[in-house]
Parts: sequence; C-alpha cells; structure tokens
Amino acid sequence: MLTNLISDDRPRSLILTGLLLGILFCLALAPFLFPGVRSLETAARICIFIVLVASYDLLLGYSGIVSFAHTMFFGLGAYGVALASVHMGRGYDALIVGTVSGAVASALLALLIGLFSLRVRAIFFAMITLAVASAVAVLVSQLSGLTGGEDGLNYSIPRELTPAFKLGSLFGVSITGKLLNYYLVFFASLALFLLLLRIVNSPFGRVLQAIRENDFRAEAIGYRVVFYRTLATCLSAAVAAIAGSLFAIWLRYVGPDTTLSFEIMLDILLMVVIGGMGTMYGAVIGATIFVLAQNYLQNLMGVASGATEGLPLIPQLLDPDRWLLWLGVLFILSVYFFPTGIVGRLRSED
Amino acid sequence: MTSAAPDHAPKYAQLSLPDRIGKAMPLLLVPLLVVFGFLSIGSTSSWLTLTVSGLAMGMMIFIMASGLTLVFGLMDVINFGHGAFISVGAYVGISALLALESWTGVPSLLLNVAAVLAAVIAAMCVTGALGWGFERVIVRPVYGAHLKQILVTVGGLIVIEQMIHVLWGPDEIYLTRPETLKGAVTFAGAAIEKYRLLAVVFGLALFVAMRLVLKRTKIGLIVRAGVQNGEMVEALGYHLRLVFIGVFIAGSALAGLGGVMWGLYQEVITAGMGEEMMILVFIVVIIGGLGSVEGAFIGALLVGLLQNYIAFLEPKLALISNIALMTAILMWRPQGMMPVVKAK
Amino acid sequence: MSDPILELSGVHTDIAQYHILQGVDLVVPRGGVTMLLGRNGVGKTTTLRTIIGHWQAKSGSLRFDGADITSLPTPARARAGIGFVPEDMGIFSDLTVEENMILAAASGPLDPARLDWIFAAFPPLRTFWRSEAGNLSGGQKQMLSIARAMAEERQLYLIDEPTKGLAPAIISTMAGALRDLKKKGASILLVEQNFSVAKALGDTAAVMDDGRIVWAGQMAELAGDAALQERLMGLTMEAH
Amino acid sequence: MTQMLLETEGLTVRFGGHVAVDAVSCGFRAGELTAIVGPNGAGKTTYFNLISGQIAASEGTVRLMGEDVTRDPVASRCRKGLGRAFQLTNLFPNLTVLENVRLVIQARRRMGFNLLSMATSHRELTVAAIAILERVRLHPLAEQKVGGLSHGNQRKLEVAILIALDPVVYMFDEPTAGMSVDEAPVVLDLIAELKAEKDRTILLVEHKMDVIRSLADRIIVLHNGALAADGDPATVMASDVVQEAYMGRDLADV
Amino acid sequence: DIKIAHVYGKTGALEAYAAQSHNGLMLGLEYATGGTMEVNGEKLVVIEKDTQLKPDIGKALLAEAYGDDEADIAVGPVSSGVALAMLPVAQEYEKILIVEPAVADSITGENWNRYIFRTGRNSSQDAISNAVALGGEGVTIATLAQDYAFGRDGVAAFREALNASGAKIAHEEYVPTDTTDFTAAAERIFNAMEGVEGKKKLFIIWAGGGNPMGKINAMDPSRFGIEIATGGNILAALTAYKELPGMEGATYYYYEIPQNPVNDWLVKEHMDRFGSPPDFFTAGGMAAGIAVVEAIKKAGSTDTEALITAMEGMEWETPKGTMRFRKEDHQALQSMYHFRTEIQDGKDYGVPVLVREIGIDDMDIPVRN
Ligand SMILES: Nc1ncnc2c1ncn2[C@@H]1O[C@H](COP(=O)(O)OP(=O)(O)OP(=O)(O)O)[C@@H](O)[C@H]1O
Ligand SMILES: Nc1ncnc2c1ncn2[C@@H]1O[C@H](COP(=O)(O)OP(=O)(O)OP(=O)(O)O)[C@@H](O)[C@H]1O
Ligand SMILES: [Mg+2]
Ligand SMILES: [Mg+2]
Repeated sequence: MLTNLISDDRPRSLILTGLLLGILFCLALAPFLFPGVRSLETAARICIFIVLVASYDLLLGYSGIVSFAHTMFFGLGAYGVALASVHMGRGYDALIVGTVSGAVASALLALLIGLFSLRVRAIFFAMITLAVASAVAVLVSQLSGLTGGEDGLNYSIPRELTPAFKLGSLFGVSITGKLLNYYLVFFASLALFLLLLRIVNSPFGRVLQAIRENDFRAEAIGYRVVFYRTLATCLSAAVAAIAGSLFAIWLRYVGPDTTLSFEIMLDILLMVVIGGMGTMYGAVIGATIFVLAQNYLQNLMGVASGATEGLPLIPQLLDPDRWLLWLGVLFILSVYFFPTGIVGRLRSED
Repeated sequence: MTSAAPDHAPKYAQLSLPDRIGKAMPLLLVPLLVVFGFLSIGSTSSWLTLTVSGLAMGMMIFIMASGLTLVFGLMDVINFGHGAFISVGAYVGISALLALESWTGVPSLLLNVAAVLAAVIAAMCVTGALGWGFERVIVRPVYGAHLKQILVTVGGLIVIEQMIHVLWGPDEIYLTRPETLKGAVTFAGAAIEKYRLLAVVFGLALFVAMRLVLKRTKIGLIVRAGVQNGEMVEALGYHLRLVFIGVFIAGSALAGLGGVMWGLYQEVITAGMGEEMMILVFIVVIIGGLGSVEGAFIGALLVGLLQNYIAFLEPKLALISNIALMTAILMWRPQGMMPVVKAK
Repeated sequence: MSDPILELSGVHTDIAQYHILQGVDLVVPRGGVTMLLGRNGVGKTTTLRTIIGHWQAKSGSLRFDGADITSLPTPARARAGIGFVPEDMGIFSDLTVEENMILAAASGPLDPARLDWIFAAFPPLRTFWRSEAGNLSGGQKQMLSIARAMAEERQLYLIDEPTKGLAPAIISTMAGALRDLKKKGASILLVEQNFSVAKALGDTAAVMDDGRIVWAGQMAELAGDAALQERLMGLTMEAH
Repeated sequence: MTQMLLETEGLTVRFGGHVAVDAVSCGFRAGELTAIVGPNGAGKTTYFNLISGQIAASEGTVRLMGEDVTRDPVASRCRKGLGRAFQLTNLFPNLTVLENVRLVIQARRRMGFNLLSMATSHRELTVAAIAILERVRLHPLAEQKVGGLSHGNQRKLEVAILIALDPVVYMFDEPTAGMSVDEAPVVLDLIAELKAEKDRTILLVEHKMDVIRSLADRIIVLHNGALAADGDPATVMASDVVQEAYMGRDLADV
Repeated sequence: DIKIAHVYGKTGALEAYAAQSHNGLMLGLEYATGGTMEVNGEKLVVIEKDTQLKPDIGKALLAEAYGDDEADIAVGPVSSGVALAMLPVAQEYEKILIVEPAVADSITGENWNRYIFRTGRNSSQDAISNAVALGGEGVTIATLAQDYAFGRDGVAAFREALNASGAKIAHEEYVPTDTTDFTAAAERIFNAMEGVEGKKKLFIIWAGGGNPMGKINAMDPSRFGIEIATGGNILAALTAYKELPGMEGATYYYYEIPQNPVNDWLVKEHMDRFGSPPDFFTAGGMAAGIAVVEAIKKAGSTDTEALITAMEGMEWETPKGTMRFRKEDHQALQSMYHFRTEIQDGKDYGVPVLVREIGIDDMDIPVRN
C-alpha cells in the first residue's frame, strides 16, 4: 500500500526519510503547530512550490531539458484562475474553469514549444525559452486591459475559502475559510506530488532517463525521442499550471512579479539543484529549505547584524537589506557543497 | 619508408547552386536587410538615420557580446556573471571619467577620447581581475555542466551586483558624455549621434583585433579542443588551465569595455544594467554561431538594424523582433549562422 | 643495454573507490617496442593513463628518461617527450583534420616533411584534410589519432589498441610507420589485442592480469610458447 | 528462393559533394550471414546508417520485408525489425548494465508510454534482461554502471542490446574490435547461434579475415562508396579488388 | 503603544527610493510629534517589513503586520503592483493602509476600498499638472511613453487635461519599456511633426532609468522646431536635464521650490543628518508620517472607524504645503510645480526653477473609483 503510494521510490536514506516525514507532518498540521498569518503563508507557499519544483524536475532532472519558461506555465495557470474569477464572478465554477483551461492552455503551449525543440540544440532551446518567457512577461504588462499589466489583478474567491468565513475554533486556533483554503492547497499539492512520483517511476519515467543519458541511442532502440520529450514537456507544463492555479486561489492576486518573473525561475532552478536533480524528493527538500530561507533569512540577518555591531564592515554585510547578497552566496555554495543535491548527499552517506 | 596503403579516391559530385549561395549567405544578410529597409521605409533621410544608428547600435552590442563569444561561444560556459562584469565595467569606467572631469569637461576631442580610453583601461583591468577571481572560485568546478554554470554564475551575478550597491550605493548614477561626444552631426537630413561614431571605431577595431588573435594563434583551437576533451589537450602538452583562465580574463575584460561604452551611451548606470542586456547579448552570440567572432559581429549588426527598422515601421512588433530573428535564423541554421563550435 | 626510458615501480591507481592498479612494475627499454598484453579489463588502459597522468598514481613511482615524473602534471609529462594515443582515440571531433594536426604540433608549426611521411602512411588524412574529424570513418579516426602522436618527435609513444577497426592494408602500413618511429630512436609502449600484430612488432612484452604485471620478457619467447599464452591470456591455438 | 528480408536499391548519400555511398543495390536473405568488407572509409558504416536511418538517403530506397522504410525515422525502423550495434560504443553510461538491457526489452514490448504503473512491478522485464546478459556472460556485472566498464565489456553489452532487440535484420559493426582473444569467441559463437536460427539475416562489418572466413556465407565489398564485389567468400577474397585495395601486403612480409 | 507598520520594498530595484521614503516617514513622525514620538501620551513604534518588491510577499507581510504584530496603521509600499496586492488585506483586517509613494491611479481608483488612503500623488496628478504647464492655444504636442499601463494611462490623462487648454496632440508614440535605442521613435515623431505649424513640443512620460530625453535631444529636434518637455524627477536624474536648459514641465517636488516651515525644517534637518537635500520620496514619506500623527490626534484613538472619519477631508501641512484627503477616494490632493530648468553654478545638474505653483484647485483630478 505505502509502496504503491510512493511508487516504490524509497528515500534510501534514514535521515532523508526522517526529513520527509517531518516536513509532511509539519505541513499537514501547520495551522495548529505554527499559528499565525505569516507561518501559514509560508506553509502554503512551500506546498505550492514543492509541486512547481517537482514538475520542473520532471523536465530538468528526468528528461534533461533545460527550459526557462516554466514560470510562464505557472503564470498561465494563475492567470487562468484570476481571469475566470474576474469575468465569471466569484464562485467555484470560476476556479474550476480557470484551473482546467490554464492547464490545457499550458499543455498546448508546451506542445508547440516541444515541437520547436526538435530543431534546435538543447542549449539554444534554453536560451530561446529564456527570451520567450521574458517577452511573455513584457506582453502581459503591455496587455494591461486584459491582464491588469504590471499591477496585476485582484479578485474574489468563494467566501468559504476566505478569512471572512468563520467556523469557530479548535485547539485555540480559529477555524476560518483561510484554513480550509490551506487544506485545499495542501491536499491538492500532495496528490499532485504523488502523481508526479508515480510518473517518474513508471516505465515512461525510465525512458525519460534513458533519453537524458543518450538520446541518440534511445532512438536507436526504438523510442521516438520526440514524442517522449514532448509528452514530458506537456505534463510538466500542465502540473506547473495547476500549481499556479493553487497559488492564485491562495493569494487572491496575480501579477507578473508573483508568477512570471525570471527571479522565480531562478528560485525554482535553485530549489531543484539544492534538493537534488532527478529525484522527486529533492523537490520537497529544496522547496522547503529555500522558501524558509527566503522568508526568514532577513530576520536571521537582522539578529546577526545586531550581534556583530561594532565590528568593521561585517554588520554592513549582514544588514537585512543585503539579504540578496547572501542568497547569491547560497547559490554558489549549494553547487559547491551539494553537487548532487541534498538528497544525493544523504543517499551517498548511508 | 614503408609502402603507402592504397589511397582511395572518393567520388565527388558537383555542388548545386543553392548550396553554393548558402555558404555566402550570412555575409549577404546585412546588405539585404539594408536594402529591405530602404524599400519599405520610403523617406531617404529617415532610412539613412535609422541605418547608420542601427549599425552603430549593433557595434555597441557587439562590444558587449564579444566577451561572451569567447566565454560562452568558445569555452562553453554559460556565464550570467558577464552581465555583472558589464555593470562593474561601467561603474569603474564612469568613476574614472568623473575623476577625470578636467579632461572630459573641455571641448577637446583629443582629451575627451583620452579620458574615455583611460576609463576603458581602468574598467578592463578591474573586470579582468574580477574575471580571474570568478574563474578560480566560481566557474572552475563547473566546466562542462551547463546547469550548474547557470546557477553558480547567477549567484556570482547577484553577489557582484550587491557589492556594487555596498560600494557605490543603491542609487542610479547619472552622467553626461565628454563635451565633444555630445550632440549629433547632421548629414543629408539625417542626424547621427557623435558618440555612435566613436562606438563604430571601437567596435571595428575590436573586431579586427579579435579576428587576428584567433586566426593567428592556436588559442581558439586549444579552447575548442579543450572543451571537448581536456585530457587529450593536456596529453598533447598544453596547459589547458592557463589557457582557460586567460581566455576567461579576456572575456571579462571585454565585458568591462562593453560596460563603459554602454554606460556612456545610456548616460545612467545601475547595478542591474548588465543583467538587462544579457538576453540580447546571448541572442547575438547564438545567431552568430557559437565561437564565431564574425558571426557575432554580423548578428549584432542585424539586431541593431532590425530593431530600428521594425520600431520605425511597426512599433508593436519591436518587442518580438529579436526573438523572431533568433527563431528564424535557428530554423534556417540550427547551429547559428557561422558556427565555429557545435552547440550541444 | 642503456637505462630504460620508462620505469614504473609498485604503481597503485584508484579510480573512484575501486582499486584498479595493484602494484605495477614495468620497464620499457629505450629504443624498442614493448607490448602490453592481457585480457579485457585487466588494467592496460589504466596503466597508460597513469603514465600520461590522467589518473594520478596513489603510490609507487614513475621514472621517465631518468627523471621522476610521479608528481608532474600531464602537460609537463607530454612536453618531456611522451606521446599518447588513447583507447577512445580522443579525436577533437568538431575540429578539422588539419586543426587536429596543428594542435598536435605543440611546440611550433607543423613540419612539412613529417607531414608527408604521415600522409604516406595514412593517405585518407590528406584526402579529408579540411573535413571535420568527427565525420571520419572509424578507421580514419584511428589513423588520425596515431598521426597526431607522430606529428612531433617524441621519445616515448603510448599507444592503446591502434589497430582496432583498421583494414588489413592499413594495419600493415601502420606497422611500418611504427617501425620507422623506432628507427628514428623512439620507444613505444603498445597495447594490442591482435596477437599477430604484437608478434610482428614487439621486441619485449609484458602481460597484465588483475592490475599487475604477471609476466615480462622477450616477445619472441612469448610468441613461441603456446602454453604460456594459453595460461596468461586464455589464447587458444585456433584463435591465431 | 527465399524472400529478401532487406533490400537496398540505388542507395546513395552525399555529404556536400562527397559521395560516401554510391548507388548501392543489394538484397539480403533470411538465414544468411553477409560480411561487408572494404577499406577504411569505404562507406560501410555509412551504409549501415542509411539502412537504420541515422542518416537520410540522398537517393534510393531501403525495403524491409518488402515495405519501403526509406522515410521512416530511426525508432520505427527499429521497431519494424532493423537492429543495429554501433562501431563506436554508444550506451547509457550512467545506468546499470541491467537497466541498459531492460530498457531495450521494454521498448520491444511497447511499454514506453505506460505512465501510471510502477516500473518495478514489471518483473518479467528483469528476468528477460538477465537471461540475455547471461548469454554474453555479462551477468556478474549486471548492477555496475556502464561508464565504468572496460572497453571490451562495453562491446559485449553493445551486442547484448542488439540481441535484446530481437530484430529481423542484425547489423554488427566490428563487434569484436578491441575485444581480447579469449573474449571474442563468446561474441562470435553468439553470432553463429543467431545465424542458426535461419529466419533472420545478419550483416557483419569486420576487418578480421579469420572471423569472416569462419562465419560468412557471402561477402560484399564496398570501395569508394560503391559495390565492388558480391559473392561467395572464396571467390571474393581471391578477387583483385580485395587483394589490392583491401588486404595490401601481408603483415608477415612487412 | 501605537504600532505603525512600514511595509515597503527595501531591497530590490527600487532600493534607493525605499530608503528615501523611510527616512521621510521617520522625519514626519518626529516633526509632527515635536520630537517626542508620542501621540496622545502613547508611544509610536515603527516596524519595518521588506516586500522585496514582490506582491505576494507584500501581501503576506501586511497580513502579518495587522494580524500577528497588531499594527494599527500601515504605510507603504513603493511599487504599484505590490500596493494593489495589498489593498484587499486592509479590507480583510479592517485597518488603515496609507499608500505612499506608489502612483497607480487604480489604487485610489477601481481597486480602492474605504481603508485605503494615499498621501502620494497619482499618475493623473502628474499628467494633468504637466498638461496645465505645457498647454495653451496653438501648441501642438507629441507624446512619447512606455508601452504599458503607466505610460498609456498617463498619456490618456494628459490628453484629456490638455484638451481644455486649447493645445492639441499630433502624435502618440509608445515604445517597449526596455527600449534602448530611440532613433526609430524619434524619427516617427519628427516625421509626424514636420509639417505642423506653430509651437511644437514633445512631451516625454518616462518612469525609471534609461530616460530617452538626452538621446532624443542629441538628434537635434530643434531642426524641426520641436522642444522637449518632461515632468520632474529625482535629484540624481536631473543630471540629464543639464543638457536641456529652458525646458519646461511640471514636477512633484524639488527641495528649493516649496516655501513653508515644514519644508524649511525638512531641508535643514536632512542636510544636517544625511549631508544631502531631501528628494521626491523623502518629501512623500514625511507627508505620510505627518498624516498618521494628525489623524490619530484628530480621531483621539486608533480605532479604524474613528480614523476614517477623521481622515476623510482632513487637511494637514506637509513639505509640499497643505494637502487634503478627498472624501470620495481618499486621494491626497496637493500642489504641483510648473518649472523651467536652469544651469546654476555649483550644481552639476539642471535645476528646476519654479514658474508657477499649480494649486489644488488648478487641477481637475477625476475620481475613478
Ligand atoms: N571510470 C571508471 N570507473 C570505474 N571503473 C573503471 C573506470 N575505468 C576503468 N574501470 C575499471 O578498471 C578496470 C581496468 O580497466 P582498463 O580500461 O584499464 O582495462 P583494459 O585492460 O584496458 O581492458 P580492455 O582490453 O577491455 O580495454 C576494469 O575492470 C574497469 O571496469
Ligand atoms: N556525416 C558525415 N559528413 C561528412 N562525411 C562523412 C560523414 N559520415 C561519413 N563521412 C565520410 O564518408 C566516408 C565513409 O565513412 P564510413 O564511416 O561509412 O566508412 P567505413 O567504411 O565504415 O570505414 P571504417 O572501416 O574505417 O569504419 C568517410 O570518408 C567519411 O569521412
Ligand atoms: Mg583498454
Ligand atoms: Mg565504419
């Protein structure tokens, strides 16, 4: 049963198993373990990014396709929900229509891009997606009539999913629509993650790995590389779009900065690499660590900079405003110390 | 002397005409585009203005891209840090210019150009040194691994940009060009910024110099071979590491040069200015064909010209003109126009 | 006999966590062809790679031409006079044949006389001089790989299975070329599976098994003793 | 007369101006082992590439069991029964030996697009893969990563993969190059076994005369891309074209 | 204690503006409390939160400020996108958010809710003041703006306001935000304006770096009798104005222009403490700081409803003179300044010198909510 659920993809490391269970436990009970607005925001973000990062890993780690357009799909899903909610009005139907159409549109767009990738070299493909994604971001800001431009869109979602909907309290935590919303995000993310886990451990997943290793030979033993790559791209795009839809439902706001920016793309890339490419569990670890760092690094630095007051230059470098500097350092160090990601590291130690 | 093995005589067929034209095609693209511009624009003075300034813009883009043809094209390192070097170059160069106010503030071409040269040298020294450190600390462990290169160099980019904030402050720095480089010359109803003419001179000189170095020395060959099979290059007796460091430093220094030129053009510099140019610069290197100075040169001119023509004819399309150009060229030649190195 | 050109004593080499060479003692006499023989996977290639420096010996010492080279980096070993033809040929496939050869002449421009000699042995190289090396046929690549090592005067050539994939006619010209090299005073350490080639070319021989040299002596002795071959290399009479 | 399993008709390819394979027309019957010989660069590997689809033909057709497959992509030719082993080893270096073979069997059973089942639940694939590895005596190395195998063992795996494909047309490109004298017989015996199955055809590129002598039913000679001779081994080997262009002088009298 | 949350983009591309805004806010609180930092006997505590210029983070941080930190009033942010994402949070928590200095019209327009006040100017105010400064009988104007909401809305407001003055618009040119080469745009504008009679102006609306003014000026628009005009800018950007002496436009703030005690104090204190004159966002931040204190004083408590009642229609003194929160949309109405650039000794930038103060009543700022 459990084997089936995790598709026989064991963590293969004691520490890793512990970490994963810990994360699952914390996320499942986040509203009760860490009451407070900020921590719930963080937990929801972790859930969503786990799915987003895992879907990217399907592309990058399992299929060896480097794309910078993943946020584009994420954004498509988010804008799908936003536009549906704006035009159809508040309601579950809008959420469903938005999510489905976002996912379908993403898959179609991915199909187009996937067919394109046949012709060009992998590294050029990466650069093309980079250019296309940046152009799409600009386009979204230009089409402000439709998309709200730079400023993005605010919209309402069903009342049962907002803080205004109050149900009383449990263990001293007030049960509101926000909490329901969180569990919607949590369970949807969990299901999507398990789905992805199954896909990469299916015969299809094995073919993807073979293609990543040596596409020439994969073709020569009878696999149509094009079809496999394209399907992987479409699947990955559709899942990313659904993650985007969840994000939109959670945030009740979409804008280019929250869904389409190159920065997010880099964050995703870093999460995949920190966690460990080519393993879905890497996505869990990577996303958790990174989102936590993003949210609490500044606070930590504030403390550190206070503690080092009086020393030359150091407090200046530790100033919370310089947190990006340390993020950059994190980028570099993670590649140094976790060349195979945290998961790879943990597995090799056991 | 042993007897030779029987030589075999492979059969050769005649090349077809389109095949033969295809070879020269990249060289014809720029003239063709200019003619196309003339036909579709109509007004001669507008066409002249757009063409000359487009070519000059192409030169500036080429200067910024030249370092990347070495680092990305030849060495196969996706270096987003290049953008940071452009910014650092601009900051160092512009700081030097501000310090040389007595040279820039007077209307003497000689002094002005001397000041610019001094700024360029200062910038190139600093970015070259920075490149050396970057190679040692950041790039060395990730040769051959594109993905890690992207991450690590983006990390380096962020760190350098933040250090610019620490050292120069977060504000944009506005500046004006040296006296004689301000304003424009008018010619046949077309106004051409004087500064662009300087950029043309710099760009052409750089192009010729790079071509000579790469044609006359083995450096280009060593790097290309080294990327494919470093062990073998070392087994032939070359200190590959030294060559790689040298080329990386050169690429970084060229980014510094590009930074000064671009900063002087924009007349405002920010820590993110280089990063903003990266996509364009990558496009130029890609459509040119990896490792090809000639290709990058032609690519840059195409980008400069096309941008101007499209922005004049149909501003709405300006946004996608570069991407469309890249896509079209890659559909036509999947390896770029004149590839020296094969992309993977 | 003068001192040997190359001498390995007690060389151990690890690849990742595997202990591959387990104490190799090997002597390559000056001015002769030494065959390094053995079954698949016994460590012949690893030995050559350790000599050129692609793998670092974990212990033991390597002496070349009287000097200790154990801790020299690869380029320094090459410049000291060791030429290398790797098992996978190490062709720079994106470069043309010409560019491969230009690089092979590390200390200056290509010597036209030497080039003529190479063309005589391997005519296809002249035919495809301007073609991309990656497009050559398997045998042509092998020729290029050997030609690259011959582009400059070296004291010692390490050659890993040069005849694989070569047509018989080319094998004999290649054998001739190697003899020319020897005549010019060079020494050769040759790994070869084709026993008749080994027999025809080798002066001395060393046989490896399991990361060690298990037999060393005159090639003629080995060639004349079928039982010894059978024992060392599993060679049966019929396979000759 | 038995049916032609594979036929090429006027098969030609040009690289730029260079005609590497020049109008080769030839048919191959079931139960027959054809050795293809010729000097280096004669076009043997390129001929294979044209048949298996790695290179698109400039002219001519390839027919597999009567069906024109000239325009088919590599993968579908493979699935229709054209199996190919490569001259320069070409495997999945970071996967294990077992996984390499298993992937092939999975391909043959058309399970690639199976998204929702667990790969590990398909035991039958593993069993079949082990059986094949046993045939080439690689089974002790089943769990090793291919990248760390010695050259000779990689060549054996190359053969194992071809056998796992279970094709109608086997194409071997110098299968024993670099294989030691005690190992080569394993592969050669295997080829002999395949030949005994009678319903397949085998194409073998080989430079070693003893191998050709012991295995070939027929020899074709390629020279400068063109078909220079075709016939039974003894006649072809004795012909001038083979003696001059191919054999050169005997090694013994160098 | 009274908690004020300053939620703004401390890090990211607008870091420089953010610092100004925060300094201004603190100076404003200090000024309005007479240095005690106390109102009605309660201490003012300012907590800072960094949105990193990301709307989602801004949203979470504002919720945290209201929900976990129990802030009474929030101020910020710098970027309009972040501000728009934050608006519903104020409504959810039923607490006041004073928007400063984000400029998008829709903040006090279609996306407005009754908990939102804005001390900063909005884009219409910018555009309309420029129209008032540039317009006039017989004037023909071409516009150049970035092709996105800010640019298009700005031009629309400008056009609307200009109609009243008798001037007309001959050509509107929009270019992508990241444009670096303006030759084509300039050529199009020149071609459109070439045959036009009378006074010809090119009005440039541009946000952020890379202002095309200098580059277009270098193409010698005077050949066609075209004058360049543009709005004011932060001090650093005025360097570019040095090439354009005599250029006119309308600005939001320049420290030498407003003549009032608040500004005198600000300029003096700022010079003393930071060694430089105050800039755009310092003035804005200070206006917000004073507004907070005045509102609490007037309401007598930090109860949201009381604050809203107090603030609607409230007038208070700022470095820019008297501002007034309009009842309908809570937008602060304020003066703008018609300027002309001059070269002055000792200043390495073009100095905007006051031509005329455009008072609250000189501009008809539409209510759009
Ligand atoms: N990169 C590597 N990683 C792990 N093991 C390796 C690696 N390279 C070689 N080996 C192992 O080292 C041993 C010796 O290999 P080597 O290539 O030296 O053999 P060889 O004698 O040259 O064989 P062959 O005749 O097949 O070329 C083999 O068992 C091989 O599996
Ligand atoms: N892609 C290509 N582009 C250009 N020329 C090519 C290409 N592929 C092969 N050739 C040329 O075609 C000729 C035939 O090569 P092929 O590999 O078929 O020879 P072969 O008969 O297999 O030789 P060998 O016995 O050495 O393997 C060679 O001269 C080679 O240079
Ligand atoms: Mg070997
Ligand atoms: Mg071949």
